[in-house]
This record gives sequence, C-alpha cells and structure tokens, in this order.
Amino acid sequence: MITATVETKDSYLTHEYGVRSWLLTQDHKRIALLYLAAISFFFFLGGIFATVIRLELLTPPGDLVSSQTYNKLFTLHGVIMVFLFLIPSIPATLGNFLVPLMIGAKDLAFPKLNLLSWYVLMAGGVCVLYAMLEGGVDTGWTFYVPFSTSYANTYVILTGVGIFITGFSSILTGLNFIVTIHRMRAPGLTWFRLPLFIWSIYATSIIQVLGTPVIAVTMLLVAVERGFHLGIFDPALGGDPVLFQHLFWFYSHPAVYIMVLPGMGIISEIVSVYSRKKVFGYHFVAFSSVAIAVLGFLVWGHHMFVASQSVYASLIFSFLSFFVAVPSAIKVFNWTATLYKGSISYETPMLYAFGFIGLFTIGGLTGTFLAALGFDVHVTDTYFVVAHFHYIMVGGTLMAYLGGLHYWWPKMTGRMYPEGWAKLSALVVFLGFNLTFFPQFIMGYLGMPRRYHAYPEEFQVYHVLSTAGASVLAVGYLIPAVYFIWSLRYGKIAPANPWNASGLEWQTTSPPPPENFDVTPVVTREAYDYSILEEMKVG
Amino acid sequence: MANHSLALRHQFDDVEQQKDASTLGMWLFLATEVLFFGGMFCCYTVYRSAYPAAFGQASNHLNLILGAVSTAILIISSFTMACAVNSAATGAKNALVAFLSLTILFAAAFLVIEMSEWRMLYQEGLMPGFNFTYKEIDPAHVQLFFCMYFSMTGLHASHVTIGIVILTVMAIRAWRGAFSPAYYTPIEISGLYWHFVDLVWIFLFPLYYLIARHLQG
Amino acid sequence: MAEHIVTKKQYSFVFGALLLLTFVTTAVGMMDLGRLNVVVALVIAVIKAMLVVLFFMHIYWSTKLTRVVVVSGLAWLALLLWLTLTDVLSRGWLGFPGK
Amino acid sequence: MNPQFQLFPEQASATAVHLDHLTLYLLGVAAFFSTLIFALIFVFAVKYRRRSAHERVGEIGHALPLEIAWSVIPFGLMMIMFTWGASVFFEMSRPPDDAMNIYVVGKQWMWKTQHLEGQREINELHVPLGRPVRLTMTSEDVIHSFYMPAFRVKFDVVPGKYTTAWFNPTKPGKYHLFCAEYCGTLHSGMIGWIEVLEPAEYERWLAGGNAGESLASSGQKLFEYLACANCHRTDKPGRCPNLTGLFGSKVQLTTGETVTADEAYVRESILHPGAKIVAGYQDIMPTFQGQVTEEDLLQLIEYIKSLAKQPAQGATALGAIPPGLARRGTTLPPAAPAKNPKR
Repeated sequence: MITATVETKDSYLTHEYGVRSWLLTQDHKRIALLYLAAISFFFFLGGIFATVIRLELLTPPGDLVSSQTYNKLFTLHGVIMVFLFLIPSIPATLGNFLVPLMIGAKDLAFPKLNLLSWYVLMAGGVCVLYAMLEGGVDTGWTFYVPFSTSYANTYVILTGVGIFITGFSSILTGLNFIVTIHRMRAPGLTWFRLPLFIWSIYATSIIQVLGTPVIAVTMLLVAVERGFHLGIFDPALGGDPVLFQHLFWFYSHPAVYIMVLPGMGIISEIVSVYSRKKVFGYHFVAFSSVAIAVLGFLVWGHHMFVASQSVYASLIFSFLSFFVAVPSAIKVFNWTATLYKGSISYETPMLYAFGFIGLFTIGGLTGTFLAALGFDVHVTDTYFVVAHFHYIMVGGTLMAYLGGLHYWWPKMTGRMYPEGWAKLSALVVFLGFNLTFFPQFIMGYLGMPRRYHAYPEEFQVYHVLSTAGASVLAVGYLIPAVYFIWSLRYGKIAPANPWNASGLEWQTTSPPPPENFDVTPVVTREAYDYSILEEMKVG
Repeated sequence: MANHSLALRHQFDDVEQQKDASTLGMWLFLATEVLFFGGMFCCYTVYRSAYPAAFGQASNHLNLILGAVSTAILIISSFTMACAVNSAATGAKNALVAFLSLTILFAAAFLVIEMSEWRMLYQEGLMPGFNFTYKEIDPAHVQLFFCMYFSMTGLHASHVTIGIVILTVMAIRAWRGAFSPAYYTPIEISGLYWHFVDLVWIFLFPLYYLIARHLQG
Repeated sequence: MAEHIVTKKQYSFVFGALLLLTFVTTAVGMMDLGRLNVVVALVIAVIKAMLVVLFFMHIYWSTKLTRVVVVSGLAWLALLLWLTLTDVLSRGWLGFPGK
Repeated sequence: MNPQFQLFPEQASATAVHLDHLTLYLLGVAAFFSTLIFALIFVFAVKYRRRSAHERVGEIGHALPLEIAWSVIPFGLMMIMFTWGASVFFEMSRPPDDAMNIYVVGKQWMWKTQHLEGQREINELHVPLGRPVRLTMTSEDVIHSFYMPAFRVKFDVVPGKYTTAWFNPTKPGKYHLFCAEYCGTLHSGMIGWIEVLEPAEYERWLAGGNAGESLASSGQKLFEYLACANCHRTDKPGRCPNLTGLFGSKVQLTTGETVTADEAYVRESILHPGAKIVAGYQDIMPTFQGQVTEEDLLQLIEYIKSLAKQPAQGATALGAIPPGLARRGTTLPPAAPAKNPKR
C-alpha cells in the first residue's frame, strides 16, 4: 500500500501549467491552494491592522492615530480576520485539499461549485477591500444598530454586502462537504472508520449551512435599512435594536465553532500520529463534534446578558451555555489520554498540538466564566472577553491551522519544511501569544473596556506587556511565511508518507496525482490503525 | 446508456451517485434558504407580537383579492412544474417543454400582479423609504409592517425572478433534447427550487394578508 | 427503488386540494373570528406546505437522509424563533425597566 | 487610590464582594483543570517519548467509566457556576425598594445624570455612601453601556427603552465610569467619575451649586408648557385619561389587553400615542416625537410618578367622547367608563 516509487509521477501541480490552468481549475487540490494564497493575504493584512492597534495602545493617550482611524483599524481587523481569514481558513484550505483524499474520492461532489465558492469569497473580499481603500468602516465587526444604520458615516453598506457575499462562499463550501462526505466515501469507509478530521469538518459544515444564511439576511436588512432609511431595527421608528443582536449572534456565536471545530479535527489527527496510537475514545470525540455544532446554536444569548435581554432569557442561555463545555472538555481529556502509553515524538505539528490543547483549555475555561451570569456582567465588553476569544480563535484555531499546515505541507507541495526553524517558530508563537493575551485577562477584570482608543494610566503596564508580546508574535508568524515559501524550491523532496500515518491521504504520492488515487482504495480497517504500518515495515 | 454516460462527471462512480448527490445538494441549499427567509420571519414574529394593532391596521391596506389570486397562480405554477417533472421522467419531450413554458408564464403573471400591488401601495404613500405619508394611527409601527412586507415579498420576488431564469435555461435545454428518462436531474432539482418558492408564499400570504386583518386597535 | 414517478393524476389531486384550501383560507380571512383567525390561517398554511413538500417535492417517497435535511432546516428555524421569543415575550417579568 | 500596578479591582460595593467570591471559585476550578491538563501532558510527553522506531504502544482504545467521569464531574462543577452566577445576577438585577432613583441619559459622547432633587451632572455622578442607588437609563442615539468596574455594575443603555442598574456604595472615593458598548468616534472619551460621598457631605453637595427645582416640578412645567393639561385634566372629565394615580397601575387597552403603566409605557404613549390606546378613549393625541428630548421625557415621567403618590383629586374621569372626534379608520368599542388614564 505504501508506494515508495521513485519514478517522477504526474502530480496535480505539474499536470497543467499557466495562470488559466489555476484560475479555471476544478481540482479541489488546486482550489485549496487558491484559498491558501487568498487567506494568507488576508491574514497578513489583518495582522498589520492588529500591529498598529497594539502600537497605539502602548501609551495611554491616543497619540499614534486618530480615534476615527483607530476605530476603523479594529473594525477592519475584526471583519477581515473573522470573515475572510478564520471562517474560510481550515475548511476551505485544508478541508478542501483533504476531504476527498481522506475519504478516497476523486474530487468533491460539485467541483464547479467549489471553484465558484472561491470566486464568491474573492468578490466579498474585494467589496471589503474597496470599502477599506475608500475610507474604511468604523462600526466594529458586530455592526450593532442603530450605530451602523443611522449614525456611522463610513462604508457600512459596502462592507455589509461584502460579508453577505462571503457568507455564500461559506454556505456553498459546507454544502459541498456534506454531500461529498455522505455520497462519495470509498468502499468500506463506514462512518466510524472516518478520520476525526472528517467528522469535525462535517459538523462545521452543518453550522455553515444552517447558520450563515441568518447573518446574510441580517446584513442585508442592515444595508436596506441604511440605504433606504427604513426603520427595521431603528428604535426611533419602533424597531428593536436587541432583535438585531439576536439575529447577529444566532450566527456569530456558532461561527466560533466554524472556526475551532476543524482545528479540533486537526489536533485529533496530529496527536494520534505522533503518539502512534488510536485516538482515545474515538466515538466520544466524533460525536462531541456534532454535539458542539448543535448545542452551539442554543447559547447565543450569552452575548447579551447586559444588552437588556430579559432576565429569564439570560437564565436559559446561561444554563444552556454550560452544556457546550461538556463536549469540549471530553475532547481535551481524550487527547490527553491518547498520549498515555504512546510513543511520542516532537515534530513541529505535535508542538502546535500541545500548544493548542493548552491554550484551548484556558480559552474554554474562561469561556465557562463568561457563561456564568454575574461574572459576565462585570467583564463583558472588556479586555477579558478580548483575551478569551483570542485564546480560542488564535490560540485555538490558528495554532491548529499552523500545525495542520506543517503536517500536510509535504503532501500538498511534495516538499519538507525545515524542521529546526519550524520548531523555533512554534515556540516563538506560543510564547508571544501568551505574553500578548494573558495580561488582557487581568486588565479586563480590572475594568478596561474594549475598543478604547485612549485609556486611564493604571492599565498601561498590561498594555505594554501585551504590545511586547504582539511583536514577538509577529516574528513568530513571519518565520513560517518565509520558510514555507523557501521550501517550495529548496525543501527536501517529501516521501509519500513522511510521518508513517495511516490515513488514505498518505497512501497516494506526494503531491497527489490529479485524480488523487490510481486505484480507488478499499478500506478494511478503522482509522488510526498503525499496526498495519508496523507489520509492513517488519514484514 | 451511451446517452447518460456523457452526462456523468468524472468525480462520480455512476449516474445513481451523481443524481443522489445533486438532489441532496439541492435539499441542503433549500435548508439554507429556510434559514435565510427565517431571519425575516423572526423579525416579523417579534414585531407582530409587539404591535398587533398596528399590524392589523396596516394589513387592511393590502388587497386581499390580489393576494389570494397570486397565491392561486403560484400554486398553479407549482402544479405545472410537477407535471414537467413527470413529463421528463416519462420522456415526453414536448409536454416537458410545454409545462416548463407554462410555469414560466405563471411565474411572470405572479410578478406582474405583485408589481401592480407594490405600485398601488407606492401611490397610497405606504412604501417606506420612497413614499410614506401614512399619518393615521401609530404610523411608526405601520411603517414597520410595510418595511417587513417589502423586505420579505421583495426577497421572495427576487427568488421568483431567479426561478424564471433557471426554468428558461431548462426549457431551452429540454427543447434541444438534453434530457431523457435516464437523465433529468436538473429538471427535478429546478422543480424542488420552484416548489420552495411556492412554499414561502404559502406562508407570506396568511401572515400579511389574513391573520392580522381583524386585529386593529 | 431507483425512481418513483408520480403520475399527473396524483399531482392533480394535490393541486385540487391546494386550490380548495387557498379558497377556504381566504374566505375565512374575511370573517372576524377573533383569535381563531390566526389559528385557522396558520393551520391551513401548514397543511398546504405539507402537501407541497410531501407530494410535489417527493418527500413522501424520499430517503431518510433527505427527510433529516428537511427536518433540520425547520428545526433550526424553530430554534431561532423559540429562543428569540423567549427573550421578547419575557421582557419586564422582573418588574424593572430593561429586566 | 489607583496604584500603578494592581491585580484586583477596587471593591466598593457589597455586590463587588459577592462577585469576587464567585470569581475565586471560577479561578479555582480553572486552575485545577489547567494544572491537571498541563501536568498530564508534560508527564506523558516525557515519560512516553519515543525511544525507538518500533516500540509497542499501550493499546487502550476507550474506557467508558473514564469518559463518564470526565463528562459528569466538570458538568457538576459547571452547574455550581451556573447557580452561583445566576444568584449574583439576580442580586444585580433587582434594585432594593428603598433605592434612590437617578436618571441617566447617554449620548454621543457624554453621560448626563439627573438627581430627583434637580441636580444635573455631566460625566459625573455624586452619590451618598451606604444608600442603594437605582439608575434608570436611556440613550438619545446609539447603544451605550454604563460601566462602573469598582461596583461590578454594567448595563447597556439602549435608545428607545429604559434599562435599570443599581449599586450600593460601601466605600467613599472616586471611581471610574466607562462606556462599555462601542458607540462611535469618541467612545473612549465617554468616561467619567462616580464620587461616593459621606452622607453629610452629600447633603452639602446637594444643597450647593446648581441645585434647581426638582425633576417632578420641571416635569409639571413642561406638562403645562406642552398643553398636556388641556386634555389630561385632573379636575373634571377630559377627552383624555386622568393621569392621577396612573403610574404603576394596570391599564386596560382597547384591544382587551392589560398593561402596567411603567416608564416604558408612559414614554411610548408620549412618542407613539396610537400604539396602545386606553379602553374608552379615542386616538386623538398627537405624537410628541421630535418635540421632547429624552431628558424632557424623564421629567414628564417623574411628574406623572409624583401624581401617583398624591391621593386622587376629585372623581375618576368618565370617558365621554364627543361624537365629532370619532376618526376614520379607528374602530372602538362603545365608550366605557374608564378608570384608567390614556394617552
């Protein structure tokens, strides 16, 4: 099964050449690389905004940029990072590349739709970028009414339309994945033989398909209300601004799980491979993904405890919120238990996985704090919340994304990344991240509100620490960008299965041929069965 | 057999798998659409429960007969669409083209009626954002009713328009003989889309034209 | 069961029922039944919707998976309405403005 | 008072102490689990590091009792978080009956506060030590949030409705007031101070400075200036409900519903008179939207509240409607004796 053939084979990268062959491709692997290029651009753009924000906050008075500019900076940082980086990140790049490979299919069910999704994302991105170049938008990524509909003087409609459009990219991607996972699995690949990454992508797709339309229609209503001066949410005309918040968070809370669930899938893969053990409690980990996807829709009101939502509704939302913590805790414990009596090696992806588990644990635990009603009243809209969601989105999703990128880089490009540099950058990212965001927990509990351009002096200590951490973090992200590009040309040629992993994606060449597999694979074993690899090596 | 193997795309193993995938894809898309309209239905429900009297007041400015007629027309178009699917399945090409054309015709008739109702409301000064001059009881919340009315019927009308485009493409393909009893999935999933458009109206009609009429303060 | 072809006759029955129900709901809409108006209109709408989904859209003959998709779409909509209304309808229960 | 480096915020109210106890519990749970996870990962990673390429691994695929244990135990701890959090939240949500009322109006980008005695402040609020303070808040434009970290109090200030927050200061001093909901360009400038004064000092502060007439009497003047009293009469039956004794009572509407005449009801009745019409009255009142500011509204409400405290003067108004006033488009039940006021 493990092909060690040295002959130069036709790969998806060399099958065709030229710009047209990329821009009109229907190959899920090439589309994945298109996404990779696009979201890397958006990530560094959003990162630049973050850098300026952190520099501004180095000193208490707002002296580096004007308050209007500062407001645009954090809005664009949020909009770009959430809608154009985090949501497409793992599903659209790694998911696109891996879903057909992992289930032994030739492609996704709807390749044209897949390409269309990328163009739709680009169209949305262009709207947001155009709004940015024209003067930006200053509503915060949450677009709370009536500020966004009646008071902001910036490019709200254009940005809102951009988000509306990117939403459809996300919906179509999720739809494609669900159909593919249901209909295109290789013979013998039953649901409980699927890699856990597929389970998590499946759960993510459910949220994308059922949640995203609500944010789309909400942004549409905001644009219509602003454009035609209607009164849908405007309290001056009898509308209810809190209703907007319900619709917004109905999607935007589950959206957090769109970001972090695929990351959890990656961690399951990585932890298993580098400890050479089956994932402990496979069924629990698999079902916990679906449980998170479903329960995630029941808890949005915990963003609105002080928003004048009724006390009774707050009680219900708080109670339900604690239920989401259970499947999350199950995952963390199962990953830890997987290490027990394993054979653990410390390649870069495993370092990122350790980082993920640690940071996600802190992010998750502080999440339960925020679900506790009284506590939330004090810290909501402060830096405590900022720290919490960065622990989930950056400490969780981004660490997993980077871990996954390293892990599958040989498969995607046919080249190895430089291990030494990669380990160094993983360490730098971990330290930089904690230095940036841990002080924000303390600052938040002390009462530092978020989205403040200038702040009282007593918070400066923490802001200085945070800015120092951010500069370390920036270096940590630049190193991989450099060596990944370097490796495309100078990296060692990757074997088909450099990590001795058991998944189907490792049983084809690196990089894979255009049709993925020469012969449709037949699956006879559960996922993460390393004994077969050992037998083959010995025998 | 040669006919439909041409229609088989490379990523699928057989026609059955391809058909299943397309149908499932369409149903998932419709689930998305339910939530897409759902956001607006949610706004409607909240505001109607908050301001029943104003909603009753405003509802009386809609033309019940026009609403009922357009409902009937959409149901007829749904029926002709169902017949089109049946014709495709039995290989009756001419009947298929005829039923698709009828569906398009009824869809267009629906739009014409809807536009005339919009025009009347505009002239009555009941179109928020363009011409809203209503000054009787509780104008703010009557305005809210019409905001929701135009948003929802507008979104629905855009779906009808997209439906007309899709069905036109299907009619042309059918006329050219693209479909056979072995391969008519595109007709079937366009049909699903069209019935969904009808479904939305089945709820819009009572919500706007019927249930608030007698609730005026 | 590769394919279930629904006959035009079957469609015609459903079609007739739908037209009849439209007529009934309009007629009832013109009468003032108080709170019953809402109930009647919505019940008829649900019956009509079920006829369309089951027969025109072939759910009556479809696979379990398709039904799951339909039910999830509706369940999520119910979720959105239910939890939003939980807030909207219980405002002020504590007797203080905004609570 | 504000050291340059602090780890815990000032505790200046009883609620703050209660919340901090909850925080300690939360921190304890978090510390326990993160230490547990970190330690396990570290120990496993060192103890089971790969020593040879072909070593055997322990084959334990799953263990049901373990899975149940690590689902149920955290859930139990979280239910404690829920109950505890909810009880603190209820304490925060329910101002005591003897609380003194202060009105807050937020606007881009300042806080305006009004004491019942008539004092008005901007970006400042003086309160006496040891007396619960109830804030009734609204906004003139966008959503703001009234946040006082030292009291652990935060609640959104939403345009178009009233919201409530309360605190009981237990320590004299000067504390931060922040706007915590992003509200536009100068959001970070929408800050101020809460000064907690000893009761005697507070009385002195009340007496001095810009003390004018009380809110209720400002409201009364406004009531007369806007000619409200022409219809809402207290001496004899008028075309509109008698407002004496209205506030806090139940009002029957033409739709058959009953609502409580609270702040929100009075506000809506002034701005959207047609939204809720009192049974037995016609929709004849014009809207005052655009003519009264949020602060005016609060004064009017305070005046109407003050009417509720006085014994009702004269007989209850009988709602006889001159036929000429019946308006097109309104269908009302025959005029019934109205005990309750209307707008």
